[in-house]
Amino acid sequence: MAGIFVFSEDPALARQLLTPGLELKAALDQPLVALTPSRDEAQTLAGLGADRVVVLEGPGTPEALAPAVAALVAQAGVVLVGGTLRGKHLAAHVAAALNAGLTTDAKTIRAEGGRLETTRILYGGLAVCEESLALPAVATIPQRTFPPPAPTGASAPVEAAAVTADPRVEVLSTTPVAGEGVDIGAAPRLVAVGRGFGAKADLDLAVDLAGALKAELACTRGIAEDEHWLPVERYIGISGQTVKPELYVAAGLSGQVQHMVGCRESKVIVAINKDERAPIFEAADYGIVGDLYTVLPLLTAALKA
Amino acid sequence: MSIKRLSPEELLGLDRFNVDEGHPHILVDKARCAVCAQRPCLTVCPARCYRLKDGQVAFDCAGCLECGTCRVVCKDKGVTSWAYPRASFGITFRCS
Amino acid sequence: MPNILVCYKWVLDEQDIKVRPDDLSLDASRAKGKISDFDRNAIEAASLLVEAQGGNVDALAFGTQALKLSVKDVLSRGPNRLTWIGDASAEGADAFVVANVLAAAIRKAGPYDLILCGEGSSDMFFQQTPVRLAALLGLPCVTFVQKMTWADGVLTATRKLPDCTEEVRVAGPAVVSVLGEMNKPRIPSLKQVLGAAKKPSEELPLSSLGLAPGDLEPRAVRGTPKGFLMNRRNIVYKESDAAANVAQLVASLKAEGL
Amino acid sequence: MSDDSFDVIVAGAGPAGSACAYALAREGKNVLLLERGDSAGAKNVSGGRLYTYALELLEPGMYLRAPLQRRIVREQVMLVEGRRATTLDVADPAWGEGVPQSHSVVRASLDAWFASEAEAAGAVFASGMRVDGLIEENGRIAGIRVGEDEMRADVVVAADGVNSLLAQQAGLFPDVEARAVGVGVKETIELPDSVINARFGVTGEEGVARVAIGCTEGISGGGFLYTNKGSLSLGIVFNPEQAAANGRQIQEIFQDFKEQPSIAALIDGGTSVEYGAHLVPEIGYHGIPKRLHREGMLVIGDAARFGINTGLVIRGMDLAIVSGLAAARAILQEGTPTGPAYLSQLEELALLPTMRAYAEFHGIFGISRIFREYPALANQALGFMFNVDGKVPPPMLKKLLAVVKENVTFRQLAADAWKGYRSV
Repeated sequence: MAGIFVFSEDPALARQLLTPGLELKAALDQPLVALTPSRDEAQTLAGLGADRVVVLEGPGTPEALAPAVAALVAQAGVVLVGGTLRGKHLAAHVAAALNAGLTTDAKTIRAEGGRLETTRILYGGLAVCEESLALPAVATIPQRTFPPPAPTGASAPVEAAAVTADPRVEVLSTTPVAGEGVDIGAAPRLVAVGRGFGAKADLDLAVDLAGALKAELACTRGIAEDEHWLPVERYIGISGQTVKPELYVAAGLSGQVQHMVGCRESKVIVAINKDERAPIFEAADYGIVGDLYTVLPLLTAALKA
Repeated sequence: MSIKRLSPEELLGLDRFNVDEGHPHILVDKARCAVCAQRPCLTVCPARCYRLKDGQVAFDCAGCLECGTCRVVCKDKGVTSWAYPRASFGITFRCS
Repeated sequence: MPNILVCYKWVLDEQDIKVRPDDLSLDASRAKGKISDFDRNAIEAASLLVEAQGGNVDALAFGTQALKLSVKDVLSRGPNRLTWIGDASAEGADAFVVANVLAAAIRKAGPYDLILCGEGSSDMFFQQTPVRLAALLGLPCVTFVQKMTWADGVLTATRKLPDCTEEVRVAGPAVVSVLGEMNKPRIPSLKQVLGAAKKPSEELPLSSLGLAPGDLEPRAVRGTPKGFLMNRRNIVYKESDAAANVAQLVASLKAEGL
Repeated sequence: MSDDSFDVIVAGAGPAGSACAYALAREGKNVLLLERGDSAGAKNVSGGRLYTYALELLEPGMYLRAPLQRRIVREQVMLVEGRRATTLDVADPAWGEGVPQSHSVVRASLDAWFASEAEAAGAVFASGMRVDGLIEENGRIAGIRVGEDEMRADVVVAADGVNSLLAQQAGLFPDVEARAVGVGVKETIELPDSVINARFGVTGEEGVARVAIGCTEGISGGGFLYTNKGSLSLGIVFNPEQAAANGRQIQEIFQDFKEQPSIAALIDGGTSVEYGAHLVPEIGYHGIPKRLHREGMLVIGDAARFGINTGLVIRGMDLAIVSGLAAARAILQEGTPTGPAYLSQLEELALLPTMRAYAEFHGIFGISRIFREYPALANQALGFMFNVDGKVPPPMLKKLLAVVKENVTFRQLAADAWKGYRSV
């Protein structure tokens, strides 16, 4: 059966996918089907405009989910997948199975002339380009690219489909990511830290500032993945989180495009860096050239005053 | 549109650097700089890697153009060690 | 001892690409090529593995004729042999095409116990090729790997998922995509560079792979890239008096209603 | 060839090193050419003119393959006094005919090409390799160290540039002296070729070289401007000691130069794309170290301080190439001690004789008034002669004498004339 299929294991993202899904449904006149691994989430999706919801019952590993989804969407017009790591693996497998094109991290998406027209970033965020895909087509969509749709008041039918594990890939152990479950994406204000901080203990300066601003702490890839000073859920960038807060204070980070791509849609960006040449100043609304060890305490004090 | 006067920061901003963080290729002994009367480095370093900060000579090897001027003018030998950056680090000129 | 293939892409260094301010077109005239960043992690992972426990690493790449420039670089990073397919059509290729080409070349040159790729290329960042490759070859695929070991024909890898990491075990042959955090790629030493000159590399014509025209037709057709427009106020306070700077910033933020 | 030895190791793939490696490799020598930049030229800055004869000497017709910019057919000398400038423009189409006398060059492309020529001739080229030290054995230089790796050779050729850390390490000569070098700063400014041609009065691939005096706040040194394909190279060279004593940052003086009206008009609308700096050997023959070789080692190019600056003609890259060729020829002379053979090749190839011919020229730059008072004098005197204000002009000779007196005393003038005369 033809259809617009959406999938994400991330509940918030799954809801957001229904917004472009509904637009495509209208444009292509195909039913909108939501696939979800969560029975609880299925009810929500059923009330947000999906014509049908299928609960994927079984293991949640990418290699198990991917063939199950591929089988369900065999006749699809468009498949939209939430752009998490699991989603990206799954989407690539589905695209391979459908012999279809796949846009990675689509920022816009629309159907036109029987094709799927998308835009995405290139060169680590330096550039954007359009991609035009014949149908069937697949796209992954990053978090917070679209708002979730309003509830319709109706409730679509919910079915179930079985997922079976891929016997070739044996999961030996699972370690939850050490995090505090904080949703950086929802925070209206963020203080982001980078390599300008010489030691983990120095992050207290940023914590204090975040306190004064009622902001959450965020960081660059290096701080999370190389130094492990902050959990990865706080890391902003091309392979991390994408955020759009009202205020983004970047302290001691140079502003490489791979980081900025995750925060450049913030309403106001403030940069604090001792290197006047740092690209962050070009990406910022306001900046202070100065040593963060001097500037942050002063700023914190001034905000508290 | 006339051509702009550029600050040292803007000039260096045109260039491509790969800074070898944590491995400065030039070592400066601040104690010796403190007793240096002339401090020629402040004037002749084309990259302004040497700056006066709270009355002291502060050196930052990021932005170094690897010319060697500081090495030849440093009278009191505050530049205690001068080498080129390790391979693959430092400036890369593309159109000079 | 594993027989490993590592796939890489030769890309323009994005740091050399300038955006022309008037029409936002890209100026890559001064851009040099490089082995894509995460592919360097994949090459390093393969090389470390065989340096520790024996085995062989081959390298494979699909790109334009510019790939020729990568030969010495890739071979000095560890691989013993290189096969490359240089064809102008690589310019507009999408991941569908790239995977078809690589899979056909692997069928020819293989079999391999382990096929390593970077998580995505620094230019296009499709993040699809390893999974598509595995699908075409009928192999299991472990993506976004942070750590891995190999023993007795079995790969044990730690992979990253959004909410957890998983340790998984897969019997080879398998396809693996590695994350940048996996290792720090080497700066090749003089002897490694000199050794590279003696290693064999072979150019494989695209036509020799027996691919149908449809296999080489991109499913995702890319338009002309445009620079991302940064439109910010760029007000920078840089007086020597840090307190004055802070005061001005606070005033500005207040004026913004923040 | 064993895995860790070569006939010759050349440290530095600038014009000197690549010429040397090229000349050796084509004669079948096993040559290793090492470059610390990621590519040859990545670390190099020069004003940007190469005299073609040197490439012709290496191999007739070779220049036709080189990525040269424009063939220079106009030579200009600009005397600057504040906003005023007097420019002498010497145009001779013959300079561009046959084998053109000189071309403007961009080092990133020239040096990369040159190294690839050496490689094509059979040399092993490795970039991204900083030579960290020398291997010394039984009183001779036996090889080099790069990181952990050692590599041996019969001869090590130090072509590592003006700072030549290798020659110093070999004990050949001490640190370069501040008085012996100039520090050059340069911006590359992009402009369309059509604009360059119109502004400089050239067509096609013809180009202009300009030197400027009076733009250095009295510091010994001068400006330069070269036309390339699609860009200009604009810069100033300063005597570092005098610049330090002057007290104003040299980039500031350089930026003033960009705003000098006669320069600003030429670069207007251009886009600055790169900023570089480099030291240049400045004092010619007297700056050449006494020892340019020891057993197992030769020093060539900037490392040997080969450079000529007559004020009008600035030469370095050509001498570098010639010295590279001289070293190669010496190494190829089996049975003769290489060091002395190198020196006699430098004589035979006219490098040392030419440098001797200009040996005293540097004395001109000892005349400090050249950098401020005389350019001022020229501008004021000519300015007076072009001045029309409707009033009765003062007697010309009297006024001109007054202009002279305003800038220099007659005693200074006589002394400078004598000094200048003796220098040339």
